[in-house]
Amino acid sequence: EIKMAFIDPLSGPFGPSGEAAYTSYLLEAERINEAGGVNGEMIELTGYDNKVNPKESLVQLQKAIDSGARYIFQGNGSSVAAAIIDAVNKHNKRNPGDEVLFFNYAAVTPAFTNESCSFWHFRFDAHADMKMAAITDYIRSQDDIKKVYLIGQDYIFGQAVAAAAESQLTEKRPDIEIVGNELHPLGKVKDFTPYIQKIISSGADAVITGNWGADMQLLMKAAAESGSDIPYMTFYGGSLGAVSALGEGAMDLLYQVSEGITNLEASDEQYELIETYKERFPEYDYYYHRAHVAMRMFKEAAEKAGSVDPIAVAYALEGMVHQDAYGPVTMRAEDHQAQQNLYISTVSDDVKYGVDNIELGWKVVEGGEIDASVAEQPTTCEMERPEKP
Amino acid sequence: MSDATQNHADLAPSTGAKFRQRTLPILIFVAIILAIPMTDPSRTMLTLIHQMAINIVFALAYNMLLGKGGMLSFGHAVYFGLGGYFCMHVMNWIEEGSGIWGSYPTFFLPVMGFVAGGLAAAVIGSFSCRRAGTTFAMISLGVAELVFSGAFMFDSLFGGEQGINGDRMNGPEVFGLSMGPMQDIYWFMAFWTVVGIVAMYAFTRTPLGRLSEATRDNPQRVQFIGYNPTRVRWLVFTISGAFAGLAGGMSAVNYEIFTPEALSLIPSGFVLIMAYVGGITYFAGPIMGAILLTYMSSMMSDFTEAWLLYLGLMFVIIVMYAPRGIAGIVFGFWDGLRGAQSGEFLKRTLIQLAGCLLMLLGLIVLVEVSIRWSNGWGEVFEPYGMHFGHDSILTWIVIVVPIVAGAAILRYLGREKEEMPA
Amino acid sequence: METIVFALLNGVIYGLLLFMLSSGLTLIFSMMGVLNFAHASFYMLGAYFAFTISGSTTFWIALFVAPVLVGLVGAVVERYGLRKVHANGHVAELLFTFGLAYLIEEIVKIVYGKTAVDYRIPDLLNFPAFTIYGASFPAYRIFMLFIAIGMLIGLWYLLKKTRAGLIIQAALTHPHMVGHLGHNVPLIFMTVFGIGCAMAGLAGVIAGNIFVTDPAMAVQMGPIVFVVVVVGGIGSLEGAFLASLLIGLIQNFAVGINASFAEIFWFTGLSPTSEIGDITISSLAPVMPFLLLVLMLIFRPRGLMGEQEL
Amino acid sequence: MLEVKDLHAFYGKSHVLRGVNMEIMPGEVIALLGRNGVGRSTTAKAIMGEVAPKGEILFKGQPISGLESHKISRLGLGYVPESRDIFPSMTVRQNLVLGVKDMKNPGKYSIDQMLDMFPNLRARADNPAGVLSGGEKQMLTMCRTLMGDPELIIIDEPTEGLAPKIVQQIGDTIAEIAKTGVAILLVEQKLSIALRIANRVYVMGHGEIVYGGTPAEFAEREDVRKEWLEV
Amino acid sequence: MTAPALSLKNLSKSFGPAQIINDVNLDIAKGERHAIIGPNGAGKSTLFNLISGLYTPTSGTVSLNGTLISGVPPHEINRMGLSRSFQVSNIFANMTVRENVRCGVLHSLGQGYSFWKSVTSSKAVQEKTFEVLEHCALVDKANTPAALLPYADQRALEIAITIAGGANVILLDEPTAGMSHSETDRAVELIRKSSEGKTLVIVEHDMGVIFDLADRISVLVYGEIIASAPPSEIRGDPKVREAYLGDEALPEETA
Ligand SMILES: Nc1ncnc2c1ncn2[C@@H]1O[C@H](COP(=O)(O)OP(=O)(O)OP(=O)(O)O)[C@@H](O)[C@H]1O
Ligand SMILES: Nc1ncnc2c1ncn2[C@@H]1O[C@H](COP(=O)(O)OP(=O)(O)OP(=O)(O)O)[C@@H](O)[C@H]1O
Ligand SMILES: CC(C)C[C@H](N)C(=O)O
Ligand SMILES: [Mg+2]
Ligand SMILES: [Mg+2]
Repeated sequence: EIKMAFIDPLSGPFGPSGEAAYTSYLLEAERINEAGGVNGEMIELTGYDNKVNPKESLVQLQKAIDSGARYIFQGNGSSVAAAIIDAVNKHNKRNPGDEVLFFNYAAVTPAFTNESCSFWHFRFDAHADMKMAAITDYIRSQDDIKKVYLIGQDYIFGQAVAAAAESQLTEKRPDIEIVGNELHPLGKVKDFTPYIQKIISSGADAVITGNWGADMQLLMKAAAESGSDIPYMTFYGGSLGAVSALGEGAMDLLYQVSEGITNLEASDEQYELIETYKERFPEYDYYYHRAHVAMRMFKEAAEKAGSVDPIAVAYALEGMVHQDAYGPVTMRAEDHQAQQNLYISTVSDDVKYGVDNIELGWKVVEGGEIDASVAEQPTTCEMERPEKP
Repeated sequence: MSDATQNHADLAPSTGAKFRQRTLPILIFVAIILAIPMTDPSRTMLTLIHQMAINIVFALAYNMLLGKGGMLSFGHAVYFGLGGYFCMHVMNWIEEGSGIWGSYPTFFLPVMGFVAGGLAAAVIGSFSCRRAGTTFAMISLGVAELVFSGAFMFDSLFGGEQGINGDRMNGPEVFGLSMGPMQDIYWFMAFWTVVGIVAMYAFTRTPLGRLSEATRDNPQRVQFIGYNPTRVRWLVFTISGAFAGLAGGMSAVNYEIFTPEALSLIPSGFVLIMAYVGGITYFAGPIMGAILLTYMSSMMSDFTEAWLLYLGLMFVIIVMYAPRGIAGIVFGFWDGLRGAQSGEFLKRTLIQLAGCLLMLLGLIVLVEVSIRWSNGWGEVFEPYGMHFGHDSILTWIVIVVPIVAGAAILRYLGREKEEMPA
Repeated sequence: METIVFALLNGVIYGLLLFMLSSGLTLIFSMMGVLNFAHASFYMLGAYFAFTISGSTTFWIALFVAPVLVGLVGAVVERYGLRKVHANGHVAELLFTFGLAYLIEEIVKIVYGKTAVDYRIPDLLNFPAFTIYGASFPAYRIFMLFIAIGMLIGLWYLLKKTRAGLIIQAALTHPHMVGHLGHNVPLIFMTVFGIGCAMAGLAGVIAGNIFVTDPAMAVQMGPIVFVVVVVGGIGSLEGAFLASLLIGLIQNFAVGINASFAEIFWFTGLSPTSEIGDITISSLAPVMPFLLLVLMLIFRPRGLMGEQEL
Repeated sequence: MLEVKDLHAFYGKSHVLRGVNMEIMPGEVIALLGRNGVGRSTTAKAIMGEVAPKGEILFKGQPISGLESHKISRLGLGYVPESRDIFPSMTVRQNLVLGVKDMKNPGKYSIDQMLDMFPNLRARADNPAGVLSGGEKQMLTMCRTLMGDPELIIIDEPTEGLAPKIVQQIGDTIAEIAKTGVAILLVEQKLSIALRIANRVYVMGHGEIVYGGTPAEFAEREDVRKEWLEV
Repeated sequence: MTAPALSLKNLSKSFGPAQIINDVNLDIAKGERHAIIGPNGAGKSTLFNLISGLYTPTSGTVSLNGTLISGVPPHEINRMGLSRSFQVSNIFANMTVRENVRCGVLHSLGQGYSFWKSVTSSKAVQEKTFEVLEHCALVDKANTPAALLPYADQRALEIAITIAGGANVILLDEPTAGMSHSETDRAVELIRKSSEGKTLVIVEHDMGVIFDLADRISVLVYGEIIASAPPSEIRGDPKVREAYLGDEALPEETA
């Protein structure tokens, strides 16, 4: 039996974000178990609610480790991820032989695979600089965008997004004016109307935001109410409820960059997975594709290493290429950052799968397919590695 | 009329009684602490014990205010948090080795928490303690919210969302403890818990400790025996804040992280509940409360999602029916057993207990069944191999019958008591 | 100019919402002396009840039925809970309601789940009332404005003009005497508590769909309601009204101002990259109400219009 | 009309009433005399349900012991407490309105009648009651009780702390009320008034009734006066 | 001549529009036993509150042994040697009798606000506490929680706390209110004993107690002192008779 811990918000304003991912992990774990497990061992996944609070996450991490978990999944919030990376580093140093690995599926602050990279940390999502590169490349081709407004959550991830946007825009489109750069508290704003009014009066032609979860949904709700028709270039427009908040207005106004969307051409197997997911968890949509990827890559690595020992698995993961539904995923050995295709999509009513239980769904925009090699960014990581078993 | 042979020494408790009431509990406590490592506790157990240790000190510090001083605070976590934050900074200074900090042992970090918590409380108390009662409570609420929201503005002090983290394994070692593994932390926790308990118990026996009780009961009269109630409150508040800071320091070492949430209303409310559930009129009450609630919050949360509901329920029931808390129930039971009609008492208590347990049983089934039903993932409540589906009649019988039966028993007992001669 | 207009509009509307929420608390507090910590929980119940009712019927039915239900819950709480602890003094009452807030939140989580429910604005009011500086203003917010004003008038009439109001006021200071005059004081208290809760419930019905209806909404609104009641002055309806508007405006003006300390206090040579210099007025918005509360309690504990100290 | 049998009452542990027995007939004026602190006010409070009574209290043959105050009051018992308890921030008129138990079904007095009876009050009908003089407050309290149409009024120390001239006036008022057929239990210390208007007197000592008789009989009993009344 | 123990000069107090104390002038000499009588609501307790610092005068001054004390906070006035009791028992209900008295003793023995030493460490405190308890005949009940005391003992404890600090000016507000005959006698004895060599100001409605104890009596009516004289004169004063005593029979001149 392999104990794994999923530490993310399972209640509160970000509860849906955590739960949507948790359900994906649960489903994938079930499927792996049904197919005979990993090296014959069954996966036992337990969810721990951390309320997006780093301190609480460490309490939960401690509990998870105490109960025997050696693999930790977390993604919602770079603030939490930073704390977990630090705690895992310390734990592994203090408890040789009892190491744990941290599989990060969504906390995308670039630093985690750059200056503060760690052997114990693997990231399965493209980081903020990579995603921003995709967005800014797209903006480069949109000549009518002259003024851009940046809005984000006030913590390392939001700050990283703002910094990336600023530097990449000045490089790629020096003519663009950044007319606003606003950071608001994480998960505390209930009514974004004042922010939207600020955006409207700034005369922006586009908004870039890394908001996620409730902060994304409420931002869209306020935008819809204020009747604003400014396009939103987002990381997480796919957050539960964002599309339905905008309704028809979302079409060609809401954009997101992600590692894959349900409406991409894919194998029947993938379609079957999407449909099974929706059936099991009708409140959510199949969104966290990378959760499935992470699980599958773990299985492959464990089988390659012939063991479920964390160090062995970690070494096996390094450099591994996994052939996936939306293209190959490579776990770069230098910094443990997954390299994969990225897609820019917008909302459309002409789709196979809708989201939020309405007719609208995501559709890739023209030229919105970014190959993994294009999305790739250099790293500054200098990793300390333990002895190979 | 007074007996001529009596003198003041006779009025004080006898040495035997003193030993029984004061020294013995502490000795037993120390013995337990020494015995625990011999049982080779699991990691889970140690994690739990450490958390209890922190909460015991924090709850006792809080009860200095609420129980002894009569000051209801909704923001005591501010001092816990500020003490803890300061310790996190010191921990990082120790790591950098800057100035004298390089030679400061991590083991003594709680002293820094004590100082920082005390200072913060002294400053904030200098205006909030001018008022008592509800006004004081409201100020504490306001201050807590203010400090909490303000914390997000000063990232270099509070670290924003992410908080401040550090590594406790730096600085000189004392008592041969590297402070890395949990076993080392156990001794650290044991040491500071004993220090905290003994110091706070000693405080209740000082003139100021007594005056704080006097001020709680009757601030007006205190003025007319020559003391300034504001000053008394302020001093008690400061000392209580300092001990809260001590607990914060213990927490800093244990978790090696502090986030602004530590300053918020949630931990403040939790400490209030710990102290009150344990029993604010007894010194040992908050200790019991801290142990029980820490256990509940970390263990019960594994068994049931609804543990907060049980917690809230327990709190409300205690406010309504047992305002002296668990300690009151325990000591009341003890006194009853030693009282004249102990047989009668025992019988009554047992029946009462049976009534309560019956109601609890029904309630638990109700809550557990509904929580699974509401999650909608098709889970079913299956304790001990039984099966309680929300759609089976049996389930509802198991819910309703014990509740009604329990209520009837308690009602009957209540009636009987009224009819007993006063 | 745009900033000022937006801040004014949003401030007034948010302020009125605060008033709806706090008027019930003011009522309960001034009539019964109970500082109801669970008040915002009744607000939450209002929103959830409305969500359920409007799901199976319409918003308009929910608008009337949900507050009544919340009021009934409140009355039951008073009758079987609060009345028991009343004898143990105000602190016991306060702690009781404090525990109650936990309970309600957990029960809501069990019944409705831990995440937000999709409680929406009724279609009938889901259109922009007018457009100003390119931003449209939803009709629903205007509707809310009228409800709040209606509530102010109704409450004021109840308190100042009816015999029931007289009895309630008399019962606060002389409960025994009022009893001796043949009025059923416990029943009155229960009614008052019920009405206070129903008003919180109404606020929930109205606001739950503008904001978010989730189990955290009570905790989020709880402290701010106390700020309103205390700043306004205990038991003063007018005070609560003023304080609500004041807080609504302060917060919304703050959000609209991007200036940082370094810009405002440029003459002190504060560096814009320093931690203090970097603080913007808009980031101060969440702190303002509590600053106001603390200052008020220290310097003028009876609040803006209160007659007695807390 | 009112029968009290073996009434006991406690404040915490102190046993204040130790078996009070008395009886009041319709229309009677009874004076309850006794020194400070013997428990006269407590007797009144126990009857009115403000202090938990032990023992039997029958009003018009119906047991009222243990009922809530408002129910007792609705049976037709009025009470003017020692502390008077006017509602100071309300006007005189509003105070009177509060005396009415049921607006749909008011008693035999209207506010106007009351104000006619007491011209002093009419002059101040719209002033806050808090500014009234002690004597006026006392009158207001009695009027307020009358508005509730009681059949028996218990009046506790109406003349306490009032100047002798006003004491006289209050005495007259009570006599006036008695004439309308309302029974009165008057708790008093001032013998002069009590003896002037009472049909019967009870003397209380140490939580018990130690003497009962008509004013004329009582006048003869020098011994009772010496032992139980004089300071 | 030494300054009077207490001296009130043009003292007035109003609450809003209501003038409760109206231009009171009164000197009380050292060692005197002074009684204040007057109808309910005359302002006697208010006067005590003004002297002891609970209220600040609207105008006028109070001096204690020649030092101005109006505006000084109560605890400081107490430290200057003035102590008072309350009309309604005002004791520390949750503490035992001994602890109540000990609290009263602490300050006078220099215990300050210390939190570094135990209350039981000072022998002087223990001894003084015992002495006061004995004096007030409360030794038997020393370990009883104050709330459980019978009423009369609570009043005695009220006096005990008041005298425990060793103040030399003592104000007692209706110390015998609600007591029975024999209890009253006992209380009077206690008061007489405790006030020996000290200045006593007492408010009472019990004329027996007043005429028994007082060297001088002031009559306060509606905030004004209408007479201030030895008992024998008060007895015959028609003004006093009209305003307060009424027809009440007064105790015999010689006790
Ligand atoms: N609330 C109370 N708590 C404790 N004891 C009380 C209370 N009220 C009254 N007592 C005591 O009970 C006894 C009887 O009081 P009661 O008020 O009935 O006396 P009374 O005969 O009306 O005298 P008075 O002239 O003072 O009005 C007194 O000793 C009094 O001190
Ligand atoms: N804080 C206050 N605010 C307003 N009025 C007050 C206050 N304190 C006392 N009074 C009023 O002052 C007057 C005098 O009260 P005080 O208590 O001094 O009377 P007293 O002479 O002690 O009477 P008693 O003999 O009944 O004790 C009363 O009318 C009272 O209502
Ligand atoms: C769940 C994610 C949206 C988290 C976010 N990308 C972060 O790094 O904080
Ligand atoms: Mg009386
Ligand atoms: Mg008085």
